[in-house]
Amino acid sequence: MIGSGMKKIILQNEPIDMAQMLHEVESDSDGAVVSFVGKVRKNSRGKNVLHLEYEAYREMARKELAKAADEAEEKWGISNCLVAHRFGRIEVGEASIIIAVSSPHRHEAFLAAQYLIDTVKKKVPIWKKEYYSDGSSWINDKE
Amino acid sequence: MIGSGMKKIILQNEPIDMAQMLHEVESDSDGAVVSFVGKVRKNSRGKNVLHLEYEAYREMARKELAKAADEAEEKWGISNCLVAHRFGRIEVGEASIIIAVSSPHRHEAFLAAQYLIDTVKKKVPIWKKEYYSDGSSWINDKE
Amino acid sequence: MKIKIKAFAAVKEACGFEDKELTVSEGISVEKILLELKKCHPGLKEFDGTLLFAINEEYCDQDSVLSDEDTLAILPPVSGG
Amino acid sequence: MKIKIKAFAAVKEACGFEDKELTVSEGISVEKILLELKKCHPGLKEFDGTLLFAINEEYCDQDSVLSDEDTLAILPPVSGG
Repeated sequence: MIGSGMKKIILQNEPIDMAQMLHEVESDSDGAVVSFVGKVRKNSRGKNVLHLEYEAYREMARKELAKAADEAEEKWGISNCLVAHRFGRIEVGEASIIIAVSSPHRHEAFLAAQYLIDTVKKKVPIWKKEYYSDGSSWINDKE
Repeated sequence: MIGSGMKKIILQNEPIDMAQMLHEVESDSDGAVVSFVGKVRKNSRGKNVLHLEYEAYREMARKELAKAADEAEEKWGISNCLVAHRFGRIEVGEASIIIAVSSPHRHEAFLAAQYLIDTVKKKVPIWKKEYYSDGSSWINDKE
Repeated sequence: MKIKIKAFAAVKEACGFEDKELTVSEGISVEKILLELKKCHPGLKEFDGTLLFAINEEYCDQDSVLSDEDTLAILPPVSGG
Repeated sequence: MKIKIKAFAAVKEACGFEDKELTVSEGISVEKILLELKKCHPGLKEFDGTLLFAINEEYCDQDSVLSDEDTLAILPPVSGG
């Protein structure tokens, strides 16, 4: 990774500790922290979701996320950023992804956070399987 | 306030509990939670900030924030939103404001969160005084 | 008629009051009240062109007219967030 | 030369393998390998036109050529986040 800011990529099986994640990107010279939390919804495509499973090509996902973080720093001069994605089984209401970005001013932090989640949805090799009462299905359409 | 979502406005002297705030906007039918945290920076306009003090026209600030929340719901169909602003003395590194928005999809949550913080900066009757080693100053320019 | 005036932040400090009651003539405008206030509180002049006003907690403009028991708030440019 | 193939998610289930080693001729392209794989794993056909590929953890296209010891990953459209 390039630049002087902290950039942290976390891929883990365990639940994500939101307060901890936000704490990690803090610095006294930053006035803005923008975060995005993606959570498992109980409804998807008209079906009742029981739980999800995420699979990741972990080494490559880590590389792609690190590239996206570098790009966000280059484009918007953000200070610190963190992307944490869970894999394995995740229950309805739990967070699958957390993105947190700190920056001296808010506009850059908003843009960078949006860029990071958009990149995850488009380019990072992670897949979601939804489990319903009557089966399961890999999701491969765009939202 | 209008609509069916939860909209909560908090004006308080005490430190803001971020985890609690995020928890408040959660719902099982929302896939996205976007939050903005505004924090006291140690540097401002080339000066070394020791601490801040916020003053609010509280009754009116509450009304203006409630209007902004209603507008955000109308414009983007967000589910829940919360704005918490501290007043009184706030130290460097502490949060002065937290905005949290939940929505079925992420795009609307990002737009609504940005709208809310932009509105706070433009229209909500709250004022910031910066304290330095050699004096203090009410801030009245735009970022 | 009687009205209340509220001053905030830098305006409060420049004027030296936070709350004030005034007896004014019916149908008086915000602008007129401001002119009166400047006589006793010359510090207000430094805010010319930047002030915001609210009657009963709703933004209004300088031409707005007050009624009995109204509260007029005089607000410097906001800087919350 | 020898290469490794990795399959993920829906592709893994359709192919019935996660990791596979193949002996292939030098300079073989991704497209050519895919044609070979479809013979033994006809389930792959349902992904025609939607698959993504990576060589050694970097995205590549169908024309890309593999070297000895390379790892080719076959990826269905991503759905993380």
